Amino acid sequence: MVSPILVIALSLFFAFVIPLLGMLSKKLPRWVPPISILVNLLILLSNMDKISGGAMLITTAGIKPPIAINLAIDRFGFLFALLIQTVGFLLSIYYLAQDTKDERFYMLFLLNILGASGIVMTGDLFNSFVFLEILEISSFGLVAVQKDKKSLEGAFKYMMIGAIGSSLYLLGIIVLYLSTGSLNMADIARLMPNIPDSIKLFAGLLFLIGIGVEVELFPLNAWAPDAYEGAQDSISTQLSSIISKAGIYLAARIFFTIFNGFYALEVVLYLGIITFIIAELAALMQKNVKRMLAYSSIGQMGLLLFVFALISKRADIFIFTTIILLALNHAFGKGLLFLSLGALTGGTREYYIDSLKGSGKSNVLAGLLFTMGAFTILGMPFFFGFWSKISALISIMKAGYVYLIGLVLLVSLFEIYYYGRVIVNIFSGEGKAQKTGFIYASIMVIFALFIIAFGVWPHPVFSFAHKAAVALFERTTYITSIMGGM
Amino acid sequence: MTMFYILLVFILTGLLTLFLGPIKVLRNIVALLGYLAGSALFIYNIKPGLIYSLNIRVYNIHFESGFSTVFFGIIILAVFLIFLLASFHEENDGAYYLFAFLTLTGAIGVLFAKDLISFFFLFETMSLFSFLMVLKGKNKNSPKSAFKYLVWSVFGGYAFLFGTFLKVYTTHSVMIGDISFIGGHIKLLILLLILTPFMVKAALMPFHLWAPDAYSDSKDAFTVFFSGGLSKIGIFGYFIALFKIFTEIASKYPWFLTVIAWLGGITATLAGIYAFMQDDAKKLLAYSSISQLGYVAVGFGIYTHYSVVAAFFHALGHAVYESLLFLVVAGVYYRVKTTDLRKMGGLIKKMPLSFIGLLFGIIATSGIPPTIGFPSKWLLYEAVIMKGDLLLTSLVFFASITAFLYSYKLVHSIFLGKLHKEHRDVKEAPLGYATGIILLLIPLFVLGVAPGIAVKHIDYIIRFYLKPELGYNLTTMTTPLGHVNFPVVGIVMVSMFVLSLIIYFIFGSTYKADQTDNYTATEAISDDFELHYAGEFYGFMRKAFGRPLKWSFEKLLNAFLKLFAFIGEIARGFYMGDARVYLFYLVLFFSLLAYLMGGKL
Amino acid sequence: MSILYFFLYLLLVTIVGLLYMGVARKVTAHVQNRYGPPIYQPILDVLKLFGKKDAASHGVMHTLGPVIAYTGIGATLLFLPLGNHTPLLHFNGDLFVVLYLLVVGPLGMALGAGESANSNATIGIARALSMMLGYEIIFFMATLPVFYANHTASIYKVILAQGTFPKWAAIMYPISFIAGLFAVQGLLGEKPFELVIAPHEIASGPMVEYGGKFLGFLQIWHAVGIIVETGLFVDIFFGPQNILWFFVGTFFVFLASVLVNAVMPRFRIEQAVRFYWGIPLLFAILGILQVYLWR
Amino acid sequence: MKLFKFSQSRSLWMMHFCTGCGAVELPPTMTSRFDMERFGIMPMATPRQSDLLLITGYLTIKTLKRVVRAYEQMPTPRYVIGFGSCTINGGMYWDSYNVIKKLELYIPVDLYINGCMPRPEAIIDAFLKLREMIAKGEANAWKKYIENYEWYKKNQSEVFDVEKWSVKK
Amino acid sequence: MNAGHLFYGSSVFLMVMGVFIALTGKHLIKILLGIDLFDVGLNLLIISFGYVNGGTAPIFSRYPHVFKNVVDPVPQALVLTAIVIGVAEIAMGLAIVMRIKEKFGTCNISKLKELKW
Repeated sequence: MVSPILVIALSLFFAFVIPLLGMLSKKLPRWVPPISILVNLLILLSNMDKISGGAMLITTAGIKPPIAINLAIDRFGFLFALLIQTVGFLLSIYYLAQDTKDERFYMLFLLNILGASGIVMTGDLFNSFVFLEILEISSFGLVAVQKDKKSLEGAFKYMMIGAIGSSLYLLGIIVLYLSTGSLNMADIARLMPNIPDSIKLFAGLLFLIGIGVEVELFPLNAWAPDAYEGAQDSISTQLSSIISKAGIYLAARIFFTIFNGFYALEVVLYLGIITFIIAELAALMQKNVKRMLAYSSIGQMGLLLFVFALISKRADIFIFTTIILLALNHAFGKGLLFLSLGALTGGTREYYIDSLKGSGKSNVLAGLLFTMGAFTILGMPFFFGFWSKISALISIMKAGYVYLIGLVLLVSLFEIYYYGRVIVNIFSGEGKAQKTGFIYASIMVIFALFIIAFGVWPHPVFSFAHKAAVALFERTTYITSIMGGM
Repeated sequence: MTMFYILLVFILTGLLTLFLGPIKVLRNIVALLGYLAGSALFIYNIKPGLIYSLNIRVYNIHFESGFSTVFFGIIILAVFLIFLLASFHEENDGAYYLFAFLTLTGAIGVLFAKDLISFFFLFETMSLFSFLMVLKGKNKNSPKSAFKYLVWSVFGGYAFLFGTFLKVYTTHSVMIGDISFIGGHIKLLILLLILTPFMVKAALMPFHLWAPDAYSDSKDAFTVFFSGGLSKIGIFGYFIALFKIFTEIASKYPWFLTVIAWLGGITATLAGIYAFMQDDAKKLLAYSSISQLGYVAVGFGIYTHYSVVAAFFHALGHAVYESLLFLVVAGVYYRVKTTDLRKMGGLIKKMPLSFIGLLFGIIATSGIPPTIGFPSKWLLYEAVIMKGDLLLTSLVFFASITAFLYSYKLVHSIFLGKLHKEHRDVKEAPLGYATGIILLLIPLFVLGVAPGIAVKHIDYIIRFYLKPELGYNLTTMTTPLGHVNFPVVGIVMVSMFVLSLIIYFIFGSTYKADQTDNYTATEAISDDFELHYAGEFYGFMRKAFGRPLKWSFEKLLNAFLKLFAFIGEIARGFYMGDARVYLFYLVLFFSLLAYLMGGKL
Repeated sequence: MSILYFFLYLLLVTIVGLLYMGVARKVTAHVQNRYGPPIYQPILDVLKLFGKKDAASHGVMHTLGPVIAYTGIGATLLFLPLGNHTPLLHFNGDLFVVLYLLVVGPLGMALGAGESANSNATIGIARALSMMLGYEIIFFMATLPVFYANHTASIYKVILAQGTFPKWAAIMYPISFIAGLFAVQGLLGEKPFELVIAPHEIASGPMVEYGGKFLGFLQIWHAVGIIVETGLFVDIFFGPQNILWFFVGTFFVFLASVLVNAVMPRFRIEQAVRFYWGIPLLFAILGILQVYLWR
Repeated sequence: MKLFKFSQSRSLWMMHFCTGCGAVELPPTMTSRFDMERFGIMPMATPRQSDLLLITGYLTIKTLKRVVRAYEQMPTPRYVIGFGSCTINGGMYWDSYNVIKKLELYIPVDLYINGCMPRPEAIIDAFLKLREMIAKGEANAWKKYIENYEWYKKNQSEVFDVEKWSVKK
Repeated sequence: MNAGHLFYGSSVFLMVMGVFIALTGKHLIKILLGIDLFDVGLNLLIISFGYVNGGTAPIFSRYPHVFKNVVDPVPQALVLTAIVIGVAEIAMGLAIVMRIKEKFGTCNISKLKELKW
């Protein structure tokens, strides 16, 4: 067994090493992220069987909680960590094949992965803020890394909203700290019943905004399309597959484990469905495919949050299983979409639907992969999305909002419309021939394989997700496993 | 378990052709063998009453086979064979067979499904891969048509899903089972929603908009299966929805059935009218297919033993002759590379077998005895009159007259008239098409003379749900209104034909005239003179119909879509592009929530 | 024996039909203040045509077209009760069998005419088929109430049910009867619905390429067609109780049609079709409403 | 056979090739005043259906082509009646460069009606005469055309392009 | 009104000012300053939460009586981190602004309209 804390420590170390290596050689730094993330993955996997029931507690400086910072990994967090590291690893391989970049890019990338992993592994509220900030700041950098007008503008907008949002998040932490005297998540969760309602409400509001920015909740998500569109394709993948997933984890942890579904969840319920509808409507007539994908991404997050918030209506493990399935589907599906879109454009950054005409014919692989990505997001059978979509609908039904299924399906029909339009466009007419590099292609194929393999045989993912959902659902087990028997 | 294996065989065949088949011959052989294996499994092992469940963690897949499974399964498999035969001559690649076999998997799987989620899964599989098949298409318009098809079929699928969830919510059972005991009108909503995808698949107006384009723009061989085979799933769905899911529809909501019947009648009529206005063979056939499927809806809407038998039989007939027609057109396209009716003509001398196929195809489409088209139409009329809806009868009759119009236009424009000069060296359609044509001609006549073979099976399917009233044996049918002995009709016709031939041969002699030897007000015409009247065929009917012909569901739908687009534009306006505005949203949101919570703070 | 019987039966009806045509010519001549040909003239015409030495054929379908046409009408005849008399009595003369067999003839001719590659022929066919959208539907709607009221689809049973004079469907359902009369005019292809032949416009339409024995076939086809078409109408609306009354009935229906023909100009095709969708359709629908109200 | 002969004589369907001034005489012949239908004579629309080709007046070269074509399209037995002086000798167009003078050179003629123009009575008289000839088996001009095909073609080729205008057999 | 209230009030005022500047400022640097102001206000607020009137530093000593009135150390520790993070954020922001100035040739935020709708 290797302590998972090394995941963070090693990443930080490697991130620090990168600029130094950059002084030695231009080529060396790009090898650092894959190695680092691979090591991380191995560390995580070696801990796989250690995690059962509640959370696995990794203390720092040997002090038991609630005092001192510590990591608390339960299956839910573990799953997200695994997801983040896997996607991160694939992306790092992808960057190997890219043109030589500033070595600081690799540092930012590694920090980004580190931030996301830290968020899902930490058991300390303030620590999560720190990781959130690492995540955000590195994201600003990553979005801007293209250094052209669009990416810079997107980065700045993201920064403006992100900075204010995370500050409010910090304020929420402080409010909780003042009323409980603790920063440990489990401890706060334990003490939650003692806190007066008004404080809870206020803290909940602050968290809602802080996390809402991250998970692209409706009025706070205005930065998202701009940042997605401005960023380069792989970064967009990262935004949707890693960063927003970390946000989802945080939302689940804070609103469910800590607040135990108090008030804020109901707001999330309404905002989630509104986000879903507005984003899909906005995507409906969008001519810029990348921006369209961004809206779609927001919409999926909205649906995810909506399903998540249903827990306040009916306590059911299945709802959590569903959000995990949705998150996985979105991570891989949207990642595949952004990457294959990049392949279709051939790096020209011309995302308009007309300029993509016929690109699927000249680059068949990318066209097919784009189609697969779209299908999984649309929830077509034989793709993983089918199961997540059905699960989402079952969750909605279980919570008693059976007529909302109709609404969700109607809005999904918009998805069919705009994705179908793009698919049809890329397969009609004659396009310029572009080649996709072997590594690039194989990364996308791996994404697609995940989607198809688990679409055909979803059994393993189901059981894995179910276990993770149980870990999230049984918050008392989580608390006791960290705080010791009470 | 066999049911599962059958599906597996089809999927594996598809994958094999994808990976193993860089050589066309190999691919074709693998496809044929896989198909034969699967269908042999089906025919020998699938008996009514098999049950199989498979647990994939949260969902259980339930399979069950009934009489309807066997009936529709055999139709679909048979049409698929025709499709395969035609495919040998199509431009195909690995993905072609993969998509085709997965479509088949979905179609056969739907017949097995016992619970609604598996049903949806397999139904969507079918829709999805047939969409990809259309997307591969044959011309520039294919992607657009495919898109239309996708949107419509997904629309249907989602409606089905919504209905499924409503059903599960109200009855706590995901199985295909009765909902008529549910209180309130929600059961009607469920029925309507569950029926929607089938109305889409069976192209019932106003859900038909995808069909003409998708049929005409998909690969010719695939259209055979698309129209002949896949639309049967729609019919199967009617059966599921009206008999298995809402068993008491006739007593609870008789008007709903009337609406279906009338929609069917309107579909049959309007599609017939559109059909004879088309100038493209495949479009024409597409509308003809829609029109014929309208009769089936009428049969289900009448909801008596007679009418439902008629509907099933008509579905069977539709599979036979519509496949035949599409197959012939595919063969013709293979040779002359066009489906534009205005650019063909006089091919009868070059492609006699195709002509015979098309001729009997249209005879059956028009419902003339002694072909397969007649028993169902006869029975349907009797059923509608017995129901007492004379106006509907008239409407259906009108539709069947339109069948004569478009049938004639088709056969005339392709095979009759003057041969085009560039088609002088055209040969008969190749072996695959020819075999298919001959194979299809057999049931076309056999079932037309002895409909009892099929009616017996149909009766098994529905006698459980409706009081068996129709009297039949192998060759006759009896209703309270009348009685028909089909072979007698056939024999009378054949003997009359022989008699006429005798008269013909007794008198005089004939000589063979060249096509330029024509009455052209005694003008001399050369070989390349365009004598063929094919453009604006029935053009005068445009005047006869006048303005109403310009009305279309499509325009209505487009107006509706514009509304959504408008809303979409408004929604998009939220993302202004100015960062300060975004910040303002945040602040506003914060203030708003704070204000709302103000009381509680 | 029965084959011989069928043959004679067919021959008889053919000859009667030809005589009807002769009468029509005679009557038309008198209306036009002419003397006119002898009544047996069409028989001579047919004999002459069959006696022609050679006729141009454009191919197999062109040859078979008239043959099929006669096949169709002959088969129809065998299913149609002439009064209470029918050669295939056990069949009871089902309406739909008759209606569908009735189409075989025109279809056969259409196929034959189509192969000739003559635009006039095809235009004629197109018109004929389009006209069916007009008169067939009206005819069908007009007869429906009768069948519906008697709860049968058998023409024979309808005849039996009508019995003697006051129970004639023509009197019981006068509105439908009028609609039916409109339809018969189109069914017979007489003016003002003579657009299929239209000799001065499209050179006798489908028949343009037919000469010699083909034309002979078409003549006897038309002759039997007259009996079958008017006979169907008479059977349904007058219920003739024996074969004599049947012929009397058909004769007068045909005579009425011929008289109208003699004084009428010709519609354009779209006018003809629209005409049927106007007043006759209204009558037909009113007839259907009537039967609903009566029951 | 006799019956056929009789019916052929009693039923003459004519194709009146109305190129010349003689066409004016046909309407009174057909209509109530003279009513040729009482003899079983009817106008027909196409050569395929007709037994009798009625050349009503002068024939220019341009129309002769068409006449020949029409004649060849008629089924046998077929008859030709030359109507008016022009068909016999060119009539008043005797010196026209563009009018054929002698119809017999190009197609076989059964009967001529002379006069300019012949009255309806004359026409009906000609028909009755033809009827008699047919009944007796004398109207066999059509056989001449088949027998002397080459000769007729040679004559025709002197005035127009035979290749183009004759019917391909 | 005690000192705590004053602290709270002024730091909240700082935060509001920061947001106000960020909302109304046209210049990118100005906006960044607004955000920074917001951060500073927040940090002050956090510190004042932990402030105890007349308290002493939270240092372990051998005089336990002093321990009764110590200032909460945790907020100060947090603020320390927060300041660092804020600095990083502003640094990143300034870097982006530099690039924007290079590319757009302006620092006016209302000119940043490449991405919209």
